[in-house]
Amino acid sequence: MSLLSIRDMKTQIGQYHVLHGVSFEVPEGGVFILLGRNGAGKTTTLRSIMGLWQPSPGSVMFQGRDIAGLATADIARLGIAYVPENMGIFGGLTVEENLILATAKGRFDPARLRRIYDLFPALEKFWTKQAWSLSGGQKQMLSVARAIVEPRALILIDEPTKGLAPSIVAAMGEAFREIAQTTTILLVEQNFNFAKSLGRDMAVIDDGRVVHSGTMADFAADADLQGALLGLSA
Amino acid sequence: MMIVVFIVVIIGGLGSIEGTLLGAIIVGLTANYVGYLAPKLALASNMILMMAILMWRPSGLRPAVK
Amino acid sequence: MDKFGEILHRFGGVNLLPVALAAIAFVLIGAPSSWVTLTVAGLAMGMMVFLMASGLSLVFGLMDVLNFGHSAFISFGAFIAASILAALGGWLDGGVILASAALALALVGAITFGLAAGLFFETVIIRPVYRDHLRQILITMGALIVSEQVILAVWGGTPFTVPRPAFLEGAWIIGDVSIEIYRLFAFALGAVVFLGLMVLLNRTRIGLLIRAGVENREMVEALGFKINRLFIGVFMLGSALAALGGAMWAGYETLITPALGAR
Amino acid sequence: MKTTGMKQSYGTLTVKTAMLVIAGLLLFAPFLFQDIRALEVAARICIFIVLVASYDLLLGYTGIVSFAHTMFFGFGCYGAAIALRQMGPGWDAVAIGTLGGVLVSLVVATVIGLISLRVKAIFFAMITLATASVVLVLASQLSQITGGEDGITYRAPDIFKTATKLMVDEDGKVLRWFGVRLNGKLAAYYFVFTTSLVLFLILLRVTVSPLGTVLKAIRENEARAEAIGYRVVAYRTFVFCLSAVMASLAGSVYAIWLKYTGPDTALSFSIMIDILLMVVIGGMGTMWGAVIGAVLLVMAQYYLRDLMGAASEAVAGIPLLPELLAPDRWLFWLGIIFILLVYFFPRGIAGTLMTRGMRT
Repeated sequence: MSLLSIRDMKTQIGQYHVLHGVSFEVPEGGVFILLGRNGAGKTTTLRSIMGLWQPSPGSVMFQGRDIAGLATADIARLGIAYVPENMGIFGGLTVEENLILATAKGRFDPARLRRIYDLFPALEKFWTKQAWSLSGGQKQMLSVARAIVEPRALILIDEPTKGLAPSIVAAMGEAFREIAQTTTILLVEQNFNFAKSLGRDMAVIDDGRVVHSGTMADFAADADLQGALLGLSA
Repeated sequence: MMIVVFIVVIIGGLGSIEGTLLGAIIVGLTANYVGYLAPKLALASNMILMMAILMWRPSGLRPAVK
Repeated sequence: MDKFGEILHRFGGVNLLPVALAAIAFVLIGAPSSWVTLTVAGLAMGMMVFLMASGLSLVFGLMDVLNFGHSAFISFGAFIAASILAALGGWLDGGVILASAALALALVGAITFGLAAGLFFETVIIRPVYRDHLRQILITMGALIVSEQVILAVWGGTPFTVPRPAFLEGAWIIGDVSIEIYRLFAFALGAVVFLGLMVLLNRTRIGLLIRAGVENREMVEALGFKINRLFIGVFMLGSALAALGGAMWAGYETLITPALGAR
Repeated sequence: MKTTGMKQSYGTLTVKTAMLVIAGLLLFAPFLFQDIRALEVAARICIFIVLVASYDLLLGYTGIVSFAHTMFFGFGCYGAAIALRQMGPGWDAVAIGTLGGVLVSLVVATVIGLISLRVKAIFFAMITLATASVVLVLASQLSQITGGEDGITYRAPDIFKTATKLMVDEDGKVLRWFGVRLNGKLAAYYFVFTTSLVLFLILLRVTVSPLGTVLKAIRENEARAEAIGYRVVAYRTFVFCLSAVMASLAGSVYAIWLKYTGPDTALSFSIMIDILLMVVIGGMGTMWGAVIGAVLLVMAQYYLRDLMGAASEAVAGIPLLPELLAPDRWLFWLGIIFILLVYFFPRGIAGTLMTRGMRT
């Protein structure tokens, strides 16, 4: 059974129809990649799952339960974490405060904290610094760390590698691989090479519709398809 | 009081409690000092204060991080 | 210049403005006793204005809602506290304990009203127009018009004399400096509220949520917190503070008119 | 007002018919309603139509909330008043006073606009509110110039004197047309009517010009308009200045008509609230709404009070209700109507009517 199953999700922002019926299935475990051109509707898809935009008809089944129409907070409480494109960290709060806010009870689970320290040593180093003073990569780490500070079933991550140095992108990839062993990740990515190395299953979204879905292995092998769907020349 | 409250909030920087306190104290002191030194100017003083501070810091003295 | 700025920053930066102001005034005024009196008066007034303004600022910061009806809470607070004090007039001369009780009742009355009115305002007036600044300004302005008319209808247009507890009357005379006791009381109350707010914001989980919400509402929601409940709470707190500020202001002015809020 | 080619909804037709009726009534007001009070109401309506229309240019067309509109109106009033007081009743005084008012308005509007129109709408509203209240205080404090709380009385140019005879019959008495004396009062009314009409037409012209389109684009989506290449701040400042000048001109005309200027007639915050109510009740973003709002509210101001007085006496036994129905509490009810309109009919009377019948 899939962990998340989206059927015919349509989202309207103001007077613009952004999603015209998105359907795909995210199986349990591993990294699921959502690809697509700029403005195709990837971010809107994630925001709609999260309830930040309200999708009208269609259904979003999460662990066999329709979550379309629920409040964002309730969706989060069901075990979905969100790492938005702009990272959404609270600049005026310290690293510690950012993380403790993400815990359910206001206390850290020592084992999870240990794991975060291991994955992102920089966060331990800047533990009491205000988050606005971190570098872009560190902010991204904080944002991801916030998503794993509590056990979750699914993490939605929106373009985590945008504007990051290659070495940090590599580290981020390692972290995602580690996280994906216990938690499903739905990753929106523009960086195809990065996505290719991580994903098991994938879908391509274009102009508010899913135009292709399948396994990453098949897609990576089919250069013509990539060219047609993503506009990649190679 | 509405005008005074608005001026305080504007010069303090919207959204921050420390800013509001700072703005309130500045306005309170100015009102009393000017009221003593140049009573005619007392009411305009708040306005002048606000204009001056906005020229210097357009979003107030201590706005909340946004 | 940079170095100067750095030094200034180390000693508190803009926080030094009131000190600078006081220093300039000291030179201009010349007479130390008048200066002390004026400074105390200024600080007391500042603290009362702080009470009235803090709610407005907090609500704006968290909710991006500017409540033009905020001054209605101030006016109501003033009139409710004044009415309670007037009704308990006999207590005010009956010793410190009874007078304190009357004062406490008046302030609690104002605060209670502020909480209730805040709840009503948030859910009925503001909730339907979140994120629509134009309509927000219009609606809250309309609410202000209606509130002022209600005050006029209930308390009439004539000035209302506010009785004060005996122990807050008069002034301390130290040398040739005289300090009104009510001003000290107002300053102390304001300082306590400020410290309370600082503790709430910086030391509690609710405060953490508020500070996070000021920055990014959506992300607070995405972390699993219902920001609407937080909004209501903060709005009620802000209204209550405004009403408390109004109540203190009524005691300070001792003669209040319904035009108090609008000026 | 062209009807050729375009199919008009019956709602729009209703509004436009109402416009014609109002224009007709105002044009023939001195002949239709032959008492002083009615003429007073008609002149006030004319002035407020301009004032409200110029405010609508800000609020409805551009989405700027300013609380300083009465301030500009007041500059115009006081400009004309002070000039007429100092220089005696003459057209030179009127010209200088009006020009002075316009200049002050222009300067103040530019300063406020440039300082604060780049910040959030809310900030701007607060700053205009603060500025306006300070000007109000200044006006009552500088009593040598402004007459303080008492205001200034002065004489208007001779042609507007009630004693002036525009036309005389054989006996040397003032001529009557349809029972109306052709005296200076009539001339004054038509002066108000004509200037108001001209100012209103200018405003109308602005809203249908390319500028009006740009303003709407900015209101709908500021970031987008900026991206397309419109200099949003410049446009806003320009509109703010334009509406300030219009308000100032309306003020000068009003000052000439009233022959009295004081804080209550020119600057008080209640005028600001009246304007706001008129724009929203009439309908934001349409010039017709300004007309409807001004007519309804000025009429209400003069005639609703009598009605409420009667209602208040009728419910004398019930607690609180008589207080709320007292003639002085009419703002209470208007405030409630205002809130309900903003919730349920944000387009106001004109806007709501005009969208009616669109879908048929």
